Amino acid sequence: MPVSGWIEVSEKYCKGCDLCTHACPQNVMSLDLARLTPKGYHPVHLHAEGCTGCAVCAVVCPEAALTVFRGEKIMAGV
Amino acid sequence: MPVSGWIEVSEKYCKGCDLCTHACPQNVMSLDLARLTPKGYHPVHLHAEGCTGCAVCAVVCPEAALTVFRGEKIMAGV
Amino acid sequence: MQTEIIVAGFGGQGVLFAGQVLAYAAMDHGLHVTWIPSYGPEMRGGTANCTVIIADEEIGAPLVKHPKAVIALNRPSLDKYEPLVTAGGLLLVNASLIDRPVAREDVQAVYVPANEIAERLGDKRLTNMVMVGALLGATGVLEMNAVQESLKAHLPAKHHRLLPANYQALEEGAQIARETLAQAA
Amino acid sequence: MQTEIIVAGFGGQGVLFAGQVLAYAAMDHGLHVTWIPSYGPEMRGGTANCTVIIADEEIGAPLVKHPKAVIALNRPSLDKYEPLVTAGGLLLVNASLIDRPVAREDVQAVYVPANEIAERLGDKRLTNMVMVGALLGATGVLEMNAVQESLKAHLPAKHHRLLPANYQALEEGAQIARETLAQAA
Amino acid sequence: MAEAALRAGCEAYFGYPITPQTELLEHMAARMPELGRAFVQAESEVAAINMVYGAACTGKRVMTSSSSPGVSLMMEGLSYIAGTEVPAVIIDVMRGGPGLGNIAPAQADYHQMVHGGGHGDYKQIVLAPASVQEAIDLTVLAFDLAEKYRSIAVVLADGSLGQMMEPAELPPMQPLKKGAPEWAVTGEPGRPRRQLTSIYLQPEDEETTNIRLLRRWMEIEANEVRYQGYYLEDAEIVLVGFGTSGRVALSAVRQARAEGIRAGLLRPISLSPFPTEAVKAAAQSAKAMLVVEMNAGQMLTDVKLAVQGACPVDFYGRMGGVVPLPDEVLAEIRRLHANPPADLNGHTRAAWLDRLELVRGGN
Amino acid sequence: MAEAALRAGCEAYFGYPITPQTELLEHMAARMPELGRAFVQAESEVAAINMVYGAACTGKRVMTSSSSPGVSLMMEGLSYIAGTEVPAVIIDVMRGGPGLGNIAPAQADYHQMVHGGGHGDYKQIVLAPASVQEAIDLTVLAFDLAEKYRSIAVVLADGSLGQMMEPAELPPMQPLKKGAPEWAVTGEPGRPRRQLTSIYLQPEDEETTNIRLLRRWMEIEANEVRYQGYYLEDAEIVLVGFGTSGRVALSAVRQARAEGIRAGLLRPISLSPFPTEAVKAAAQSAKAMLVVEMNAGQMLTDVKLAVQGACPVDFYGRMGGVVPLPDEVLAEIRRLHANPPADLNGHTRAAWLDRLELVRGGN
Amino acid sequence: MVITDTQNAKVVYERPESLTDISTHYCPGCTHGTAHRLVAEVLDEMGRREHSIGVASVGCSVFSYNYFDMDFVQAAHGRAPAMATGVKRVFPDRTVYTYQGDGDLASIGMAEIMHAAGRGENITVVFLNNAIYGMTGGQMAPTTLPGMKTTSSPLGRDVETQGMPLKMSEILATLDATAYVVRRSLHNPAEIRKAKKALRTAFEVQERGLGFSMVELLSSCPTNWGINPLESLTFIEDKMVPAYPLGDYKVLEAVKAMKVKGA
Amino acid sequence: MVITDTQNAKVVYERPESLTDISTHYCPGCTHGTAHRLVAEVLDEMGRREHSIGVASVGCSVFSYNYFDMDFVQAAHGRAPAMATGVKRVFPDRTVYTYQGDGDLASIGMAEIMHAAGRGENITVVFLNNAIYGMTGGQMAPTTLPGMKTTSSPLGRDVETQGMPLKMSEILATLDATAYVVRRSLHNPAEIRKAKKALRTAFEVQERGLGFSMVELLSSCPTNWGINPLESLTFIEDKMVPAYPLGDYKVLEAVKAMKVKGA
Ligand SMILES: Cc1ncc(C[n+]2csc(CCOP(=O)(O)OP(=O)(O)O)c2C)c(N)n1
Ligand SMILES: Cc1ncc(C[n+]2csc(CCOP(=O)(O)OP(=O)(O)O)c2C)c(N)n1
Ligand code: SF4
Ligand code: SF4
Ligand code: SF4
Ligand code: SF4
Ligand code: SF4
Ligand code: SF4
Ligand SMILES: [Mg+2]
Ligand SMILES: [Mg+2]
Repeated sequence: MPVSGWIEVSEKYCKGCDLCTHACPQNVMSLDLARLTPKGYHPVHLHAEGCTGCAVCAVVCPEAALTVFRGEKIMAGV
Repeated sequence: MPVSGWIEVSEKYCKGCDLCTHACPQNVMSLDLARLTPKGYHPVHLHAEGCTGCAVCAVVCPEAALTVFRGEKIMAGV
Repeated sequence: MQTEIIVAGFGGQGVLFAGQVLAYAAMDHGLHVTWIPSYGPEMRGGTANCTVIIADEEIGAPLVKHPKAVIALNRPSLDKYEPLVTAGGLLLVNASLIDRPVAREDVQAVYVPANEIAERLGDKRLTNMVMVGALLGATGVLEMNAVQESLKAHLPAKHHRLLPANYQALEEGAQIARETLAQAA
Repeated sequence: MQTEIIVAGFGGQGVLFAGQVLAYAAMDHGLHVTWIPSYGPEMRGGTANCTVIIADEEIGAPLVKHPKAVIALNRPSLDKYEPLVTAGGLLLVNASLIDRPVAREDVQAVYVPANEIAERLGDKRLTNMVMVGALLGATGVLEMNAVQESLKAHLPAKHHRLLPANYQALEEGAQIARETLAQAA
Repeated sequence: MAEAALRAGCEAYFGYPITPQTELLEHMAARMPELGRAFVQAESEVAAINMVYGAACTGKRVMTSSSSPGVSLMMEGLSYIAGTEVPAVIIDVMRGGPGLGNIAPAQADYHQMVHGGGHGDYKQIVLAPASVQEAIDLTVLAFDLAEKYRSIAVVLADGSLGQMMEPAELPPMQPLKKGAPEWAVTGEPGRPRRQLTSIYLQPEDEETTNIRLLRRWMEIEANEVRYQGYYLEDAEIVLVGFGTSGRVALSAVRQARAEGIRAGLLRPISLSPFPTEAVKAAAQSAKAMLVVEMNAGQMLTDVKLAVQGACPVDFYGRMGGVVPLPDEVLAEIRRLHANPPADLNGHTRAAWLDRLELVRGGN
Repeated sequence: MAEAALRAGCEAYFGYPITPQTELLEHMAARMPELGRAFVQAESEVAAINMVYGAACTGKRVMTSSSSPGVSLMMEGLSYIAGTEVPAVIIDVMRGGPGLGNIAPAQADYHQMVHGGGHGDYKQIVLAPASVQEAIDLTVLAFDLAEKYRSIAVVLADGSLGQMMEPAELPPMQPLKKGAPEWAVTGEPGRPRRQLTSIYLQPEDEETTNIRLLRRWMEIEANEVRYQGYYLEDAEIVLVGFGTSGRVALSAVRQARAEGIRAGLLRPISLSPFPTEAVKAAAQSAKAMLVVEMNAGQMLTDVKLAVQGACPVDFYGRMGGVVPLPDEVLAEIRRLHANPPADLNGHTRAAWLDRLELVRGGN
Repeated sequence: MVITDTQNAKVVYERPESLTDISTHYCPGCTHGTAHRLVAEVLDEMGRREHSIGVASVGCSVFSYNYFDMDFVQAAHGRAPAMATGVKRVFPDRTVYTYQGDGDLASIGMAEIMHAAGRGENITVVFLNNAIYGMTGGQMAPTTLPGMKTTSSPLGRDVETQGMPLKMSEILATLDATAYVVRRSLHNPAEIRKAKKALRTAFEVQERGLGFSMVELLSSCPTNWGINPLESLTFIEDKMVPAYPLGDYKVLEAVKAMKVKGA
Repeated sequence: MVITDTQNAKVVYERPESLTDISTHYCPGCTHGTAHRLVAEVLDEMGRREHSIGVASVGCSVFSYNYFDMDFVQAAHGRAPAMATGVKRVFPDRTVYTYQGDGDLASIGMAEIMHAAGRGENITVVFLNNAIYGMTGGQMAPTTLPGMKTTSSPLGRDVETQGMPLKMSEILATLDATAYVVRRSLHNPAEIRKAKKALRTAFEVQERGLGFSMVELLSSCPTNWGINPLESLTFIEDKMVPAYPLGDYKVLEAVKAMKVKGA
């Protein structure tokens, strides 16, 4: 099974600077224009599948707003 | 006739530091232990013939206390 | 007659410039005016506010405890200034970022979704002008014309292409204020 | 009883140390004492002086206008302090560098060719001790013994080989003073 | 203020950025080179004041500007400039302190500038504007006075003024002066050498210099006292406040008058020389005085020295960058009016602090 | 003083050479490493005071020493230390100024140290010794007070004391204290982090800090006033002088007493807090007061503030490094005795300068 | 819907312990934050969080003491190295470091950094070079590039009257008492990783008592450069790196011999 | 008796015009005097005496303004380069120079010299390095040699706690805006002649507007070194020159291209 990952974005820290979105090798991140953080920024989110958990986004994030996880992809109904 | 020279020592400036006496290539300078300047130093003087007017003494004198002359040696009765 | 206006919000929301636009307009039209900024506990990304006093006589203190009107661009600003507005005064609320209604009953509240309007007009940075527009719509302290003229006069030339959008922002803000007051009346 | 002594000369003549020797001797022998230096217009090669006050009670001001005794190591010092010594006071003159006599008649003058004596004893730097010796010879403010002991106690160990020459300088200075006073008497 | 300085013929500006006076430096950065005059962003305030010192020695009109922590770094330089008797203009926009504090408006550097923050006995002219117009006018005046008396002239503004916008008129552009004063070190050929120094190794010579400085200062005291009175003729409660607190006091005085309280305001414009005589005169007929400051009572000492017990002197101040509101001052006026104290010596501060904590609690 | 500091448990010394206090630094250079304590010859006084600031934040006993121009360079640092509320000891040996001036003894930095030469409202403890013994004792006391009140404590000596030799006894060597105060930044594991700063960006917070500082200062005022009175019981002419000028005044007072003049002396030891009550009390029974200083009348302001017109206050000072002689002061006492003035407010200085020029002329 | 199996998931990256849970005041995209993160990560990895004393300077990073979860003091503008000297001399076994901007370190603080380095003070200096005075609103710094427009060089830095940029790493490398002086950048993931490694080395140098260490980090200031965060990274790469070449300017033999764990 | 024929005699050397007739306060044999003489000779030869403004510093040379027969100002300790900047910026066509000791320039005045050099300020700095604080009685300077005893390093400079000597010429040479930075010595006639030539070059650099120039001169302090004047020269040669190599540290191409008259 392909290695896969995901991220958690802290809206407390994220300032929507867009640096991670451009750094992500998989191009799966973008600003969530539908949301505003309490400080008035659009936070990032994963807008597509394909996150590998490579943590490049976390390496460039100035706010330490990201937690990166890696795990195996499984299907489940919710 | 051999080139020759002499020096004038200003007692106002000379502090008897002895630097010129050691620098003089002809070894013709020394402190005049018989004299005290108003500041209480023994000034230099020429104690022997042989000054060539090379001005090395003036080059090392920190006090600009020396004037160096060069001229022809002639004899004269006084 | 003296009108005191406080504009308050995050740094970066154009708080100070909003106040300046009002001050310039008053100055250019022969009124006495003072504009004075103050910053919150943080310089970057922190809160900022400014007090504009417009009067027809010499102005003493440039700061007041109880302003006639407050433009609250974010929640902390509303929390801070709601209790301070004079009775009968005006609270202009940026509804895009402030998720609570005004509690006081003795003041006039106007809710403006300023961020949304600004983004719709193409530039988030117009938020402040929407709110200024609302102030003009809600009070007669200055003419819309006067503000537009001084905006033109004091905006650096390189930003002049943004003037139409600014005018539009002012108008939309004013429109909302007028509507609110009409309903209230 | 309080005795004020001023030692004055060029920097480099050991003015301050001369005063210190007196001060230490007084201190070591249970007297009240103050020693205070002051410098002339130049730090290097300029004039320097110090005031030593020795007393049997607590001392107030550490400086006085009219000292009881003055050691003048050079001409400017004599010029400066001659008018100030108290009537009946003492002027110790370094005759090697000072080419004029004392003009006042109401003070006791002692002329000491201190530079010559010092050079004869092998070290120009003993000039100050010759003059201190003269002071001791001329007054009873401190015992010769006391001074020699404290010289030994306070001279850094590496200079101890110079002690005999110092003692000799003190003695020769004292001798001259005693002779002068004897003649005057 | 920057533009006013330019128009007063300032030929060199040396400064280091610090809030709240960066706009001033930035204005100079743009305008001085345009006019072919000298602008140097110094590496520090220490360097800036010493550049000013150097340029001032040439007899040109020169200045620097800074704010509290930066001004503290200039103390050695100011003492040297004073000791060398060369003219220089300093604009000091005070902020909240001590330490790094904050960038809010304050008046807590009164002692530093008025009584001397540098070493040695020296005095400097200190002018305190209360409006943008006055800031402009006093900047021009500062250049004139500095030059006239070979003195340091400080424009001491609180941060409010450094940042306030108000309508004001600028003076016309003055032509640059030609020639140099007879003491100036200019490297001009054909005359005996000139030296400028603050060294007088012989104490007597230094004392002579000190006496010369003092005598000159007495002349300044005689000629250059400036203040503005408001409603003083019949005032029973006399407020004394400078700069922004003077302005706030004015609002409060007007409100008090509206309530029928005979309040008045004396606003010192020259803090140094201090309007001692005027304060004394006002104290004669007053039931009480109230000093209003944005500090813990610094000008208060000068007021008390002037009043010498002639009437009770009370104090109200806000600190740390808080600007007092007219309402607070009005409350103080009402209190003094209702209950004029008999004697306040020595108890002013403790009582004030207690009242202040009430005010703050109620915020 | 250096040895006294060592014995008081000073664990770090940071300083920069300057006459007349180089001996102090040199003593530290030899002794601190011997004792395994920190000695750093800093690159400047600016660096020295900031090293002190850093070390003070750890709660250790630390100090620096300097003289007038060097102390001026410390003003920013002092304001930071005050604003951060950490204890530090400064020895300031004053010399003639302003500017580079000379290295003769002076007292012209009274305002700078007592009223605040740095920016912002802060106060510091200032102790003025008049003898070598007192210099030693006050140095030890300075460490205790600094620590007790988290305050700056300054030993303010005039150059005479910095250079004078007098018999004196040193205190015993204190053991170094163990552990650190609960506010100290020590990088100690296992507890919540600690920060020390002088920033309070919110003016209200800065005001809270200012109030805390002021309240603490009032406590210091209540507990730490120190002075010495001589012959005050029946004194008609009361002299006030500190440090060396106090000592000179004492000689003059004794001479005056010998002449039958009822003179007395009040010698402030703590200049800050100032012995206001004692001065006030002495003024009640005095016909006149005479303030004697080695400056142009700086402590004079504090005396006048205390006296508040209760008796005439006259002044005699020498400046620029000149130490007044007992004879000069005696002449002043005789004058005041023969002709006690009715009121002196405001005219003190001009008359003093005239008299001074006579004295100088007669030199 | 795709759900990731949290049972088998592992945390690849999380916010370092050495950072507090306070959100910074930095402008969006400002790499001051990145530098903070790296320092925090390194101190976490070295287990020095609770043995450290940081010295904050005056500049945008003035509040860094709020963001690092460890003991901190806050210095006067430019004086952090002096303050750090004071701290280190009485607590030699603590990890003492300064965090300074270019105005702070290279302008007003020039004497203090030169002399701390000259004394070989056993401290670590984290030096953020963003070629501008960020906090005060974008004035020229000693590190501003030639021709670069700032609020105090409105026509661009004129090298005739305003001089040439000061290259602090090059300068400090000439001092005999420095142990480790390098320049890194924060403009892309690879450089960020190298920066972290350099910080690790610098702190290890201090740990081993080898003397003065400094890591200069090229950093962005989108706000005062007047471009967006992403363009700012490009600016660093295209403009700053050529003017301030990345590399090792001084590495003592003893440092080279050290085995340091990479990022 | 031998009498020299004064008719045909010519003056080979005389006291330069640029020196006043005031006798210096320097200790006997101190080479501060030598440096003064050289500066005076160069300004005489260039005809700049009456177009110069000197800036005296604080140190033994504090009274240099008394000895140079030209306009002078006197700076605060370490601040001469800032003061010179102030002077030069308003009088760009004057010859402006500072005369500074090593404590003044390399310790307290570090920031000012670095930044004057960094700005490429068109001034000349005469820098007397005698490895000690002369005026205040022989304390350690940043230039004091390792192990050298001074009154503030009584056991000898300990490089562990007191750092390594700062080599100012080497440091300033790294700055992009300096035009001419060299080190010479005053310990024998040949070196003195080279020193003079360097001073001439430095002043010519200023004359031509090429930017910052500095001549560092190794100088003696018999008094505080505790040896006699002659031994002091030997100390310079044997101890100082190896630690502070003589030579040209920065010579712009434009400077090399200049034709400068030798001493
Ligand atoms: C003595 C003093 N002078 C000036 C200032 C104002 N000031 C604060 S930060 C700063 C410059 C900061 O620039 P830098 O160090 O580059 O940090 P950045 O904000 O760019 O990160 C200045 C000049 C001050 N606080 N104190
Ligand atoms: C602010 C300040 N700090 C200290 C001093 C004391 N001081 C005078 S000269 C000097 C050192 C001089 O050494 P250097 O520059 O090497 O000159 P030198 O005497 O050796 O020629 C010092 C520390 C001062 N005058 N001002
Ligand atoms: S972990 Fe890698 S792939 Fe996933 S969002 Fe971050 S950068 Fe993209
Ligand atoms: S880099 Fe960080 S702060 Fe910026 S958008 Fe991404 S998560 Fe948010
Ligand atoms: S001129 Fe030459 S030979 Fe004559 S005394 Fe001088 S050094 Fe000797
Ligand atoms: S070098 Fe000059 S000062 Fe020294 S002894 Fe010779 S002439 Fe005299
Ligand atoms: S101003 Fe610049 S350096 Fe400061 S936080 Fe904003 S982007 Fe960063
Ligand atoms: S102390 Fe040293 S440097 Fe100063 S004049 Fe004497 S020998 Fe020269
Ligand atoms: Mg920066
Ligand atoms: Mg030296």
